[in-house]
Amino acid sequence: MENINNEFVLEMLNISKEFPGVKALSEVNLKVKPGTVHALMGENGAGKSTLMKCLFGIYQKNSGKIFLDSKEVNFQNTRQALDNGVSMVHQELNQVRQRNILDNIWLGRYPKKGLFIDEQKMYEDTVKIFKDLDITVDPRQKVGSLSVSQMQMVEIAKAVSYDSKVIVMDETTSSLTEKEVEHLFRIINKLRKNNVAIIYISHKMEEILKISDYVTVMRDGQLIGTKKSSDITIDNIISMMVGRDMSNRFPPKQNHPGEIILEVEGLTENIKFGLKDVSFSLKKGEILGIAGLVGSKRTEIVEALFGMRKIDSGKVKLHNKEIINKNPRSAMENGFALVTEERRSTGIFPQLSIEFNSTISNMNSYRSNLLFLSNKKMGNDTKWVIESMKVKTPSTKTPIGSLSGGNQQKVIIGRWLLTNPEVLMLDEPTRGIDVGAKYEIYQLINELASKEKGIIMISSEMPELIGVTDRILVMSNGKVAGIVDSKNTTQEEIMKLSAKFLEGDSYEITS
Amino acid sequence: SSSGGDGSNEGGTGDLPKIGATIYKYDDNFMSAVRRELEGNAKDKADLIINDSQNDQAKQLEQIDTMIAKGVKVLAINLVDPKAATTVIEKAKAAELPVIFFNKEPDQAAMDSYDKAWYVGTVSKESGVIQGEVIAKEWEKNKEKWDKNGDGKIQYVMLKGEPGHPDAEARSEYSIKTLNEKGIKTEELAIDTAMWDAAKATEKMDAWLAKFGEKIEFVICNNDGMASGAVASLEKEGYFSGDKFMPVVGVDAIPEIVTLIESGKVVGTVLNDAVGQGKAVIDLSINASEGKDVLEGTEWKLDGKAVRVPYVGITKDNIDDAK
Amino acid sequence: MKSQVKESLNNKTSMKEFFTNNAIQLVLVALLVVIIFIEPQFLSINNLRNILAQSSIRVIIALGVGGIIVTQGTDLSAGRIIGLAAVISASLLQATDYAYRMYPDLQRLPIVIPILLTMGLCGLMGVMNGWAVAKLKTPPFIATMGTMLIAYGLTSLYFDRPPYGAQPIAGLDPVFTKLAQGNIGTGNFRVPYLIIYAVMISIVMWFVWNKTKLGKNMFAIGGNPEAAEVSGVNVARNIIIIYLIAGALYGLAGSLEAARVGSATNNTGFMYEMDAIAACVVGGVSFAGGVGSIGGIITGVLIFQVINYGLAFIGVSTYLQFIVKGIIIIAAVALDTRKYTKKS
Amino acid sequence: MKSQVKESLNNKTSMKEFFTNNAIQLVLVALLVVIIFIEPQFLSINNLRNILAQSSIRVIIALGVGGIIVTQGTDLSAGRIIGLAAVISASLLQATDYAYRMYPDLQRLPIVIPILLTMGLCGLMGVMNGWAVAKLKTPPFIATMGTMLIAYGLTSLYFDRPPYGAQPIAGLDPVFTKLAQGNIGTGNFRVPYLIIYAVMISIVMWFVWNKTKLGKNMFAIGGNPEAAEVSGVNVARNIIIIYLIAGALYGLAGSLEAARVGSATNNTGFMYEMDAIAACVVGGVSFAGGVGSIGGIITGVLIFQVINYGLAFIGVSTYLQFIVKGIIIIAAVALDTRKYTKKS
Ligand SMILES: Nc1ncnc2c1ncn2[C@@H]1O[C@H](COP(=O)(O)OP(=O)(O)OP(=O)(O)O)[C@@H](O)[C@H]1O
Ligand SMILES: Nc1ncnc2c1ncn2[C@@H]1O[C@H](COP(=O)(O)OP(=O)(O)OP(=O)(O)O)[C@@H](O)[C@H]1O
Ligand SMILES: OC[C@H]1O[C@@H](O)[C@H](O)[C@@H](O)[C@H]1O
Ligand SMILES: [Mg+2]
Ligand SMILES: [Mg+2]
Repeated sequence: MENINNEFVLEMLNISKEFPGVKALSEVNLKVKPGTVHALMGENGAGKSTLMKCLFGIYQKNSGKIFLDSKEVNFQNTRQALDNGVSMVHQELNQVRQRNILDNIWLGRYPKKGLFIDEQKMYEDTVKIFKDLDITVDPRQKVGSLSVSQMQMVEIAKAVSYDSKVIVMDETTSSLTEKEVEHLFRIINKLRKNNVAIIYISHKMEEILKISDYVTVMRDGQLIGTKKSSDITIDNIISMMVGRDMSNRFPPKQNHPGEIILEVEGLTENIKFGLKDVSFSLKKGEILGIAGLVGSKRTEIVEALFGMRKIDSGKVKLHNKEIINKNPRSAMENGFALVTEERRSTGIFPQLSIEFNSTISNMNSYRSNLLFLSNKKMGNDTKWVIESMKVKTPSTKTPIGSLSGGNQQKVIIGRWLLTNPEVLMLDEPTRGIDVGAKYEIYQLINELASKEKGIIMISSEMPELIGVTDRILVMSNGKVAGIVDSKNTTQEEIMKLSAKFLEGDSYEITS
Repeated sequence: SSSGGDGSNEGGTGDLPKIGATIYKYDDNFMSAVRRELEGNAKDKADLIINDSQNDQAKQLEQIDTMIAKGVKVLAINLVDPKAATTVIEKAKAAELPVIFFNKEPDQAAMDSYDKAWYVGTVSKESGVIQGEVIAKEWEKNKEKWDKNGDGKIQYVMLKGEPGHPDAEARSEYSIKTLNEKGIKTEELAIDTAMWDAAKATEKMDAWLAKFGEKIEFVICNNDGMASGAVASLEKEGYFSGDKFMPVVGVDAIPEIVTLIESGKVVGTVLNDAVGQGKAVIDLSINASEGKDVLEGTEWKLDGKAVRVPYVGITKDNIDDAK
Repeated sequence: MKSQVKESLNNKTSMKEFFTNNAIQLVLVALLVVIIFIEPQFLSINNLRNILAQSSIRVIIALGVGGIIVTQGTDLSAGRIIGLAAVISASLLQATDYAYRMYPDLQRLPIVIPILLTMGLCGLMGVMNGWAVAKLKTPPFIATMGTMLIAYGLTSLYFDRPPYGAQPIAGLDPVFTKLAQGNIGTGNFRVPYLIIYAVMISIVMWFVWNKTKLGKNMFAIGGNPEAAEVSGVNVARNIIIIYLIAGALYGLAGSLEAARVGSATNNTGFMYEMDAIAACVVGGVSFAGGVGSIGGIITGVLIFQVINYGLAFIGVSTYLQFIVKGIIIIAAVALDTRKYTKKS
Repeated sequence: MKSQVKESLNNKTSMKEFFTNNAIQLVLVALLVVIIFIEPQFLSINNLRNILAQSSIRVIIALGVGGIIVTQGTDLSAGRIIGLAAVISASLLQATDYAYRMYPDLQRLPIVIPILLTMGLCGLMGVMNGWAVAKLKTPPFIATMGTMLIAYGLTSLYFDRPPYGAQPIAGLDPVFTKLAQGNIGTGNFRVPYLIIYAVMISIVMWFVWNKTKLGKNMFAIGGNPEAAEVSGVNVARNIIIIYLIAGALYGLAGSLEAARVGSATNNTGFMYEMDAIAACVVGGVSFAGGVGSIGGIITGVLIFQVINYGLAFIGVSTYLQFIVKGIIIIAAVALDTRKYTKKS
């Protein structure tokens, strides 16, 4: 082995880590220079988060060495990591939602004045940090009342505020808008100038080359290689990740929209803050995208259609017959399915098995006789989900909570495909999912559309919307700003429509 | 043999008759006194196993199963629920063991169903009757002062034990009945359960004092624990200092109340004779275990199949009987 | 991936895994071994039968409570509902020749009628719990504490009535007491009926938990109530049914308890819920919801019963029994919990 | 967004919000109004004083349990630890002229010594709980159930000893009983010392919960233990301290309880934890953790005490009291819970 070189602020050498039944990391090397952004790439379950958790003292590595500023370290807990200049923004938001922003940011290092906490200092320091980072939320707000992207920004601010040498950002941008991503990049550039090393994990290809100096790619717990970002292309990265060439990010479209199956007229929900007079239609075999800024009430549309929200007025017609989905059950009976946006809170049953998570919405079809469910049928369907969605799991009995985020998402999509819906609604289905898996999901969506299903897909990634859908409905502040043809639209047009009804920009919304 | 603290078998006592006993509840002040007597009397004469049935009849039956499995020669049972005697007898019969019930009396029919069953103890009703007699005696002596409203009636509040508990029901009923039979009129201002518990009694008494104040002429308690709780409440309100006074009675004659009677804060109680009951139980058990006549070599007399140990009313006059 | 899976199934790992996954069963075995070591006499069919018979009614209760805990609930009312069942079924099943009958003129009833009646009534109390939890959104602790108080009040009102007032309800129909006290077979080869009931109900409940939609829904609700709702589970209805089943099981347990003891009072069943909840938790049912198994619950009940019976059998003094029991429980669960927390 | 927020603060909404956010306080007021309506006599300084005094020790206990619940824990051992404290401090503070002293030769002690001693000892029991929860990872229900049994065993061993065996430890030093039974001021204007202690401890605990690192950590641990852990909070140590404080509060409560009642037995404190936990939950402390307030807990205790005292004062018959109490508790909490469930 070479001598330790001062060139790197962080060196992780031959790191291995095993979970029961899974070898998550084998002999991985990662060397990071100060003042650089080092992207860490890999498919879902490749071991990116695990590697970072080994660094941060959340997991204990089985073997290997870690050097920080040429000194060997082996953090037993996160306290030690933080004290030694390593901080981390976690993939799964780790916040105390019941408490306010101040309490969250200073958690673990509250400033004291005598016996008591110095709330004044907490507040002032926070304001300073927020100002520095151009964050505009009130630090006294409860974290639970923030939007996901605001929470994310608070987490970033917190990680930055440790004045660390190394900051890990694990899929920090998965729920940020393009604007907020730009904001984050400004922050990152500032940090880079201050000689901070940033380890940046993301599945968004465009971002990687834009922000990073180096790229390290992992596959199946192994190191594939580290490259200078200026020397490679997205296609290089993808083929390193998936181990083969992928010529296209989007599969060729083969669906043919037919007659109208679903009509929504004047859908209004919670008039002041919710949906206002939303109308659109969906055809058989059509993929309808929904675009809009965060907070533009895209989620509300699908939740209202799925019976999760009380509709104040408006009609929903399925095959020309008016229907009312008063709860998810009646929605399912009417042939609707919804893959929700927040996987952790409304998607997975973390302690329960892949099999359970795959089959729970489809129990009625597993009755072998009047009473009992058939293990065989459930097993077969689970196998179908694992195979067709290419879920990486040691077994069908593995608790879904121990899968990587992307693989969890695939199981949830599989769950809903099993119900054989007529209208499948997907809310940010590819958030946090690797390119290979994304491709697979696009393919699945395409196949379903070719089988005459109607599909509604919400996404914040415009290339994806444009590449996959037939038409795109653009939401702005709870209203439909327009419906455009995917073939003939541009990102600019969608952006413009998204801003159509924004307050301040427009006088149209007075009540 | 069994020594202080808690009774259980110890090694090296192979020859002594093995007695399997249960106490319905170790927390019961009076039964703890009986338990001490059992232990004291068994010393060097028997190998005594005692169980705490924790006021749960089902648990007691399980303990009996365990003791039978351990090979005891006689059962000495303080039932939780007096009507469960039949089930105990079934078990004793099946194991061919004699059984001495004590303190809680089984039905006559149950006793008659097994020739090897005897009873040692009192009658619940009697404690109520004697409490009534104590109240009557003290009331007649102090009527002028205590009948605050001068109507000749006793306006009383009653702190009841656990509802449904045979002792609680009998004492509540017969204390008043006895007074009335003696021609003393009574008026119930309030009755409520304090579950035999001093702390709960204090709080109920707080509320009654706030509501009725000097209208209360007598505080009748189903046991001494609650009487002492009532006294604590009364003291807070300034009773027992100067000439502010309230007559309180209990049942059990536990040491705490004996002192309170001496200091004049409680007017009387009813002595449950722990010494007598404890000795009788061991005497009968040893005889039964050896297949002898249960009374052989003892001073006890049988009333049918029962040895009756009487209750005694206690006031300042005969306080030494309770010590 | 495949090869990794195979790799991990080598002998060493699987042995270790077996031990950690079945820790609580092993704790039970270890307990038995220690007791037998101290008191070799303990090893007898008679003791085994006693322990199993004593566990039977507790298993029935714990199976009811267990389902509720799986849904992130709890049930403080179990004991008092059992008391209600015991008092009512006893009052309807007093032998016709018994002198102090609550209903002196009541005809002799076939025993199934009062048992089914109390099961229904207690099921209704369960529905009340479930409704308060699922519809009123009262935390289960409070909802069932309320029901506990109400059940006790009702039991006492029913119990403490003319002609005999608050007297234990006894003199039960021998057919009824036989139901709980009787055996199949004789001598050393007899098997108490109670054990048979417990086994039967465990089997039924095993099917309900593992092979029915209700069971799956129960785990879904416990695992993530919001996800269950979104997955089309009628959360409220399923919760109410789970509490209903628990109530019916308490009803059965209460009737059996009256028959086993031969009498009933308003105090029957007091605090039984604590034993049941504890047995469930020891048996691996988690308050966080979504986790638990019938086998675990049975093991939990047996552990408690072995401790109770074993300590008494060895002759540990009463007060010391509490202390030893406390230590064993903590130690057993701490050992078992290791399987979740191995910081690997 | 800003303007929407402002909009929502118009009068109508804020009235409604006030009502939903303070529902539990309003329930308390409503209860008082109903009782006064039924029995106008109830409206008196004397009753108010009684209720507050009776609530005082309960508040101290509930403040201990409350912190534990905030950390997603529970404490079944509270009552038995209180019993331990009561028995020990009573045994060390019997009047020297009392005939049945546990330590006949013991000198008269300054009352602070036994009180601090029991607080320390009970704090240690608390540490045992906390250690089992935080280090052994035993579920709090089991850890504290174990400690409950151990505490009861110890109390009984201590209590049931020669020369007098298991008899209430009474004849307490008047200075000691005065501590709990005495008042500041006289006549209608007197304030029981107990109330003053409760107020003082509430204030201290308010500062601990809201103004100290420990308090903030407590909420963080309860709200999201992983977040606390990855932010570098020493979760185990904080949990142990929370249980320690609770234990010390039980110690104090136990001594005061002995002084208030004038005697102590090994049964003192039995089931007090249930009242305390219930009061916390009624007062808005959530078993899910991370949520709770000192004010809420005090309100919860007062609600229970107003119900208890009020029903006894009105003269509702015993059995009916249970039923009415059950209904009120469910109704009160159901009303209060509405604030969490509006999905808008
Ligand atoms: N706590 C755990 N217990 C068991 N297995 C785990 C655990 N954490 C991770 N794994 C497994 O380790 C592997 C790597 O997971 P990891 O979360 O590091 O993936 P990732 O590269 O971050 O993926 P993603 O992009 O989806 O976040 C996966 O197979 C996962 O199932
Ligand atoms: N009435 C409201 N009060 C408070 N916060 C709100 C309200 N409506 C929306 N928000 C916040 O704004 C965020 C985004 O809102 P919403 O889910 O409607 O937007 P969306 O367009 O569906 O966004 P996404 O693409 O993230 O799903 C939510 O996380 C929510 O916290
Ligand atoms: O069941 C408990 C009660 O038993 C009675 O016999 C006794 O007199 C009471 O003091 C009380 O202890
Ligand atoms: Mg990851
Ligand atoms: Mg008069």
